[in-house]
Amino acid sequence: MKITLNGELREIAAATVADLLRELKLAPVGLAVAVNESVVRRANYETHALNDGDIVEIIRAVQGG
Amino acid sequence: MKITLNGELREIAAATVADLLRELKLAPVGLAVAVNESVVRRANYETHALNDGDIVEIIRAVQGG
Amino acid sequence: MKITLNGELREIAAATVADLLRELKLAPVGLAVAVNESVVRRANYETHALNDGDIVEIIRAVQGG
Amino acid sequence: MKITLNGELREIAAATVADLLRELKLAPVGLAVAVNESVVRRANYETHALNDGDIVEIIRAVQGG
Amino acid sequence: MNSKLTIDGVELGSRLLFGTGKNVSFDTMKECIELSGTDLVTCAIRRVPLNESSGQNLIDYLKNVRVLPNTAMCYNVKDAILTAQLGRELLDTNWVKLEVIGDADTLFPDNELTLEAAKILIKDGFTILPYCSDDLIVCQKLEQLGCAAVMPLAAPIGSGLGIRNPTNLQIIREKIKCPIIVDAGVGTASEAAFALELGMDGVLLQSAVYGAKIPQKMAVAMKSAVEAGRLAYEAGRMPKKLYGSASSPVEGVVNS
Amino acid sequence: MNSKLTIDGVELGSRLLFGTGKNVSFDTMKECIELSGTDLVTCAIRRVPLNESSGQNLIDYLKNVRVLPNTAMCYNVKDAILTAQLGRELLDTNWVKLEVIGDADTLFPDNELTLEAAKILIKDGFTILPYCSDDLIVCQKLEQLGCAAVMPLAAPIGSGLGIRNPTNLQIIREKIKCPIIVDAGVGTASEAAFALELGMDGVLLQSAVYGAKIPQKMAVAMKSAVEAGRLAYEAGRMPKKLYGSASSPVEGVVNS
Amino acid sequence: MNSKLTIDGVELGSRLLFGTGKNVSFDTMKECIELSGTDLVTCAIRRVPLNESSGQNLIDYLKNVRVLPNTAMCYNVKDAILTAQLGRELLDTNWVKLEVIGDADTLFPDNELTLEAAKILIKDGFTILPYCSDDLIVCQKLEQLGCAAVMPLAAPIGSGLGIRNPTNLQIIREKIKCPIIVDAGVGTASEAAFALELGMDGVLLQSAVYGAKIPQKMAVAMKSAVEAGRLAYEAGRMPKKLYGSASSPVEGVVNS
Amino acid sequence: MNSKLTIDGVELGSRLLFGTGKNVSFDTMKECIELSGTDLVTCAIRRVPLNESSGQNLIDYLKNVRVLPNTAMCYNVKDAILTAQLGRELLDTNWVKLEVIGDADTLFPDNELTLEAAKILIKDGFTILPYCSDDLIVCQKLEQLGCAAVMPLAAPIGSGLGIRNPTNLQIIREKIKCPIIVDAGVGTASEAAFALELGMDGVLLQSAVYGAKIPQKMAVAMKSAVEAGRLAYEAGRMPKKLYGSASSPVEGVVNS
Repeated sequence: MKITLNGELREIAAATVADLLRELKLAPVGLAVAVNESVVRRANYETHALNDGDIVEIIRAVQGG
Repeated sequence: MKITLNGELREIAAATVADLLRELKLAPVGLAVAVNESVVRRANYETHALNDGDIVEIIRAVQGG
Repeated sequence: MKITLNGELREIAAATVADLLRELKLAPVGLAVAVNESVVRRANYETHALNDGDIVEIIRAVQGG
Repeated sequence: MKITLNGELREIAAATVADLLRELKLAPVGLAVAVNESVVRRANYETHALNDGDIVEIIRAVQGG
Repeated sequence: MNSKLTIDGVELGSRLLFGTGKNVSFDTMKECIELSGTDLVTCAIRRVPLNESSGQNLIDYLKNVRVLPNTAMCYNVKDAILTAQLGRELLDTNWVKLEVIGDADTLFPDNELTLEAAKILIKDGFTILPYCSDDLIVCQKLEQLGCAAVMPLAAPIGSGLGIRNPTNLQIIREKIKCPIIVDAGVGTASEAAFALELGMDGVLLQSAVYGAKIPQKMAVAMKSAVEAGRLAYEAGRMPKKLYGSASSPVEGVVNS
Repeated sequence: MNSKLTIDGVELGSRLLFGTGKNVSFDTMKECIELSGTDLVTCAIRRVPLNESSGQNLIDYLKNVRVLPNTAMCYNVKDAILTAQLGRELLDTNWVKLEVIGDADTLFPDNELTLEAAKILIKDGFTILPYCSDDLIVCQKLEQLGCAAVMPLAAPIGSGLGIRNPTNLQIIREKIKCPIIVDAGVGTASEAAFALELGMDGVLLQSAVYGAKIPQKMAVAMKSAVEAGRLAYEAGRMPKKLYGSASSPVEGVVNS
Repeated sequence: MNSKLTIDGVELGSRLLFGTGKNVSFDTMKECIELSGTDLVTCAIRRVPLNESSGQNLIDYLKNVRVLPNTAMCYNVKDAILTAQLGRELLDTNWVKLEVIGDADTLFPDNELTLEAAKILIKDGFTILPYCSDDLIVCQKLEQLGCAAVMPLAAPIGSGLGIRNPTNLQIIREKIKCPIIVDAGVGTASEAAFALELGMDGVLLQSAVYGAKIPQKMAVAMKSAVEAGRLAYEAGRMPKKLYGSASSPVEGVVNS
Repeated sequence: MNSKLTIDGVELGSRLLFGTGKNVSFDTMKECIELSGTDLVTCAIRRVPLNESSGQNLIDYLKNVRVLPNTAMCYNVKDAILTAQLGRELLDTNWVKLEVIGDADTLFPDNELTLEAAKILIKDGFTILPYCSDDLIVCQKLEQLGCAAVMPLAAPIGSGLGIRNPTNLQIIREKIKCPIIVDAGVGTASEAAFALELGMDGVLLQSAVYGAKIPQKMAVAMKSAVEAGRLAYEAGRMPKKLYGSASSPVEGVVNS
């Protein structure tokens, strides 16, 4: 399945947001996720299915002013 | 016929813009006219008919910055 | 004996600076004295004789910036 | 004869200010002269004798603000 | 001696734009206009008073200058548009000084509504000179819409406070191509000169002249000030230093 | 149109006093002098170089203006006095711009020594225009000694920093009768205008013009700026307000 | 000793809002945050880098302060909204510092888009602190939309130019009720104090501290400056006069 | 946290020097002194009134601070010297704030007479802190005479106009080694901070505090302001730019 992840096209195996984070070796803390411009709440990572062509953003807090 | 003339309700006898200016004793120079938020070109004063309820603005240039 | 005391002519009986302070009912603390443009040290109040025509200044600290 | 001319020691043959200017090939216009911190008026160039040890200044106008 | 200001293809004889006055007779106005050297004066558009004899007509006093109607005191897009259209018909010019005001006390512009009105009026064939904040983004949008110039305020209308924020004007100059006319706030000659030195293309004056004790003298002062400021801008000023260097030679001093 | 500046009974055609340049050819200097409209230019007094041919003479380029010799770079009273006397003999004028410098980096005046030199030179028949700090007490003493004018600095010589302390100049203006010429610090046209608006009677310029990229343009700019500033001063500027009042009528607006 | 700042019902322990740094280690940042006394720090929201190990997490260093996510570098409404929503999810706060940028060089806000985004986010339950121009009309509209504060810039982000237009801030203060936080432009302590003296309710700092040679010292300086400025505002400063009056008694002087 | 000010070998606990008030009760004065954190307060020397009971003594309210007598209102060297000597006897200190005034309206110093008095008093064993103009040459001469500090004015006494000429103070700082205390003119907290940021070693305040609506609050404000300004000076402020750079990362932005 192909998704746009943080602005780049990428082939993934994951079926859900939670899968994706595991595939990316990202602990599900200190980050937030949006799929197709909607935020996915942390409680829904396991159930939120990903589809081919999804646009996924995974963000964190960084220093700024 | 009742029109709103420069913001005030007024009973008039005039049938056209040109009539109205005559009724108001205003020479048709140094002023401009709008009826119902559309400018009436000077060439059309004689032919532009007024209707009951029309909103008429007659303006001139004044000092300003 | 006549002296100029703080800018005003004044008849006094005192023979010394210490006398003068007593005559003026001024305790010899919180003030300083000059006679003829020389400061009289506190220790010398009793011995410093006054002469006719002396110019005496008795000052204190006041609020200022 | 030795004089200090514009800050420098110099051996000269001239006996008067006028001689000196000639010796220096300076036309006596557009300049002014002082000897020993006194200005020598132009009219006196021929008569003003120079002496050994004199301090002579010859100046002109230059650009400035 | 300095380069000319051209707006919408029209070369103006002066970088001073001028109001037609407030609390001042037509005669004094006319005198000031002539003394100022301006080529472009603004006027307002107001309803003809119906119950009084109309007296003399402003326009009769403005024969030798280009007249720029404004939309002063309009608080919404609709009024501004109708006022602009009436001004065009009245004065036979498609130029308009667009003002959409956002606050009655300060007369600050509502830039959002100004943009909206500008868009409509440009489609309607107008040449727009919009009064706006000293805000780069607003000026950029106005330029992109096709305004003939931008007219940021230097300080509130009628305040005479001068150039409150030279930094903003400098940045706008750097990033905008169209003419920039400082509108409002200039109170005296040195401030008009300063505006031009910042690279502004012109200034629009009203209270500074008519509100001076002797308006005629200030009109002449402003004429000279605008020329001085522009020339200084074109001359390229000397650099600033904390302290400088001798302006007379340091060698050859007479000393003991 | 504005009132003239009179110093020591001599009416000058311009309120701009001008240096004769630094690092600039005599031809450019002459051109700038003419364009500036000045009536009074300063020059320095220096030793004739003995080992080189003297070339052209500055004085030949200054036929149509009054020349004011200065005592620039003198650090003590004796040198200043001899330099003044030499200048008088050379240029056949009893006017002198008196400078006694206190520090070689900043060229700030030593006001104490300036007062001492002024006293001696006035007894010797000179008309003194002294360079000094923007210090009321110094200006008052110079005026009381009989100086023909006082010449406080606006900013360090050659700095181009403009009027650093308008407050001091304002106060000096309030309490001094003799002409006040701002000497040093003006860097561009608006600052010259501002000096005049503060009630100063003139400005002396050098680096601002000769240090500009195009000195000739700046010379003209300064001519206009000085006229503008003086006229604005005489016109009496409008009062300042935090925000003003409408410059177009608030009644009769076309609205819905 | 001074009154507290309350935003959206939350009383803050300090009127200093603070960035989390730029080109500075988490340790230095943490030290500065503590020294500054701030109660509210901003952070940006950025994509997790996928090809590098993520290292330490900023949030772990921000345990004792309230964190305010921003939408920095968003140039349109859609990006700003998604960024705001992601920040809310990430940091479990409905507060957001809304920024919609209009120009990449100056980082000036696009106030028109900011208003549009604010309207949408407020409907979505956010508490908005919007970065905006020092433009009264924009601030009034943001307040009317229900923003919890307005955050006009004092000067361009990262410029350190200080309060460029005190007049505008003064007018905004006069006519706006909600908290006003000066965002961007403050470069040193006196400028932070000055902002508070103008009646601003707080300042947001970043470059002024992290860009100082010794950030820790500047953090303490800013803490004191903000307190000083607020206290001075509450104390009510003395009036200004051209010259004052003796500060020591004029009577009883020892004189000859 | 900031470095201490040392004058004549005495380390002071604060960089704020403080007057003892004008038109204010001894109780309010005492409260303000304590709140300000000052270590050194000034007082004037005046003739004891002979025809009234003397009431409370100022000195009794100044137990915990060092007292610095001044020669305020002296217009000549003789009066200043006798006043200084009386102050020394009265307060058992050889420190004196030397003032020789040149003008009764503005209270500007007569620097020439101040130099003369300083020379005499230093020979007589005094430690001199002279009030003077912001004039480099005067400050250099005072330093060379052996004054313990120099005290240039920032603006006229009692004017509250703030730092009128930062350029002069900057230059004095660059070229003078001894402590520089800004005496007179500071009107509010940000101005005190600014003085310290310019590298001044301290400020002397009077009207700014006692003339505020709530003097106690302003006393605290000034304490913080002086600390803030000094720390900012020591921290080394960020450089200024016309516009800056993003304070949040430009990479990794969520965008469409």
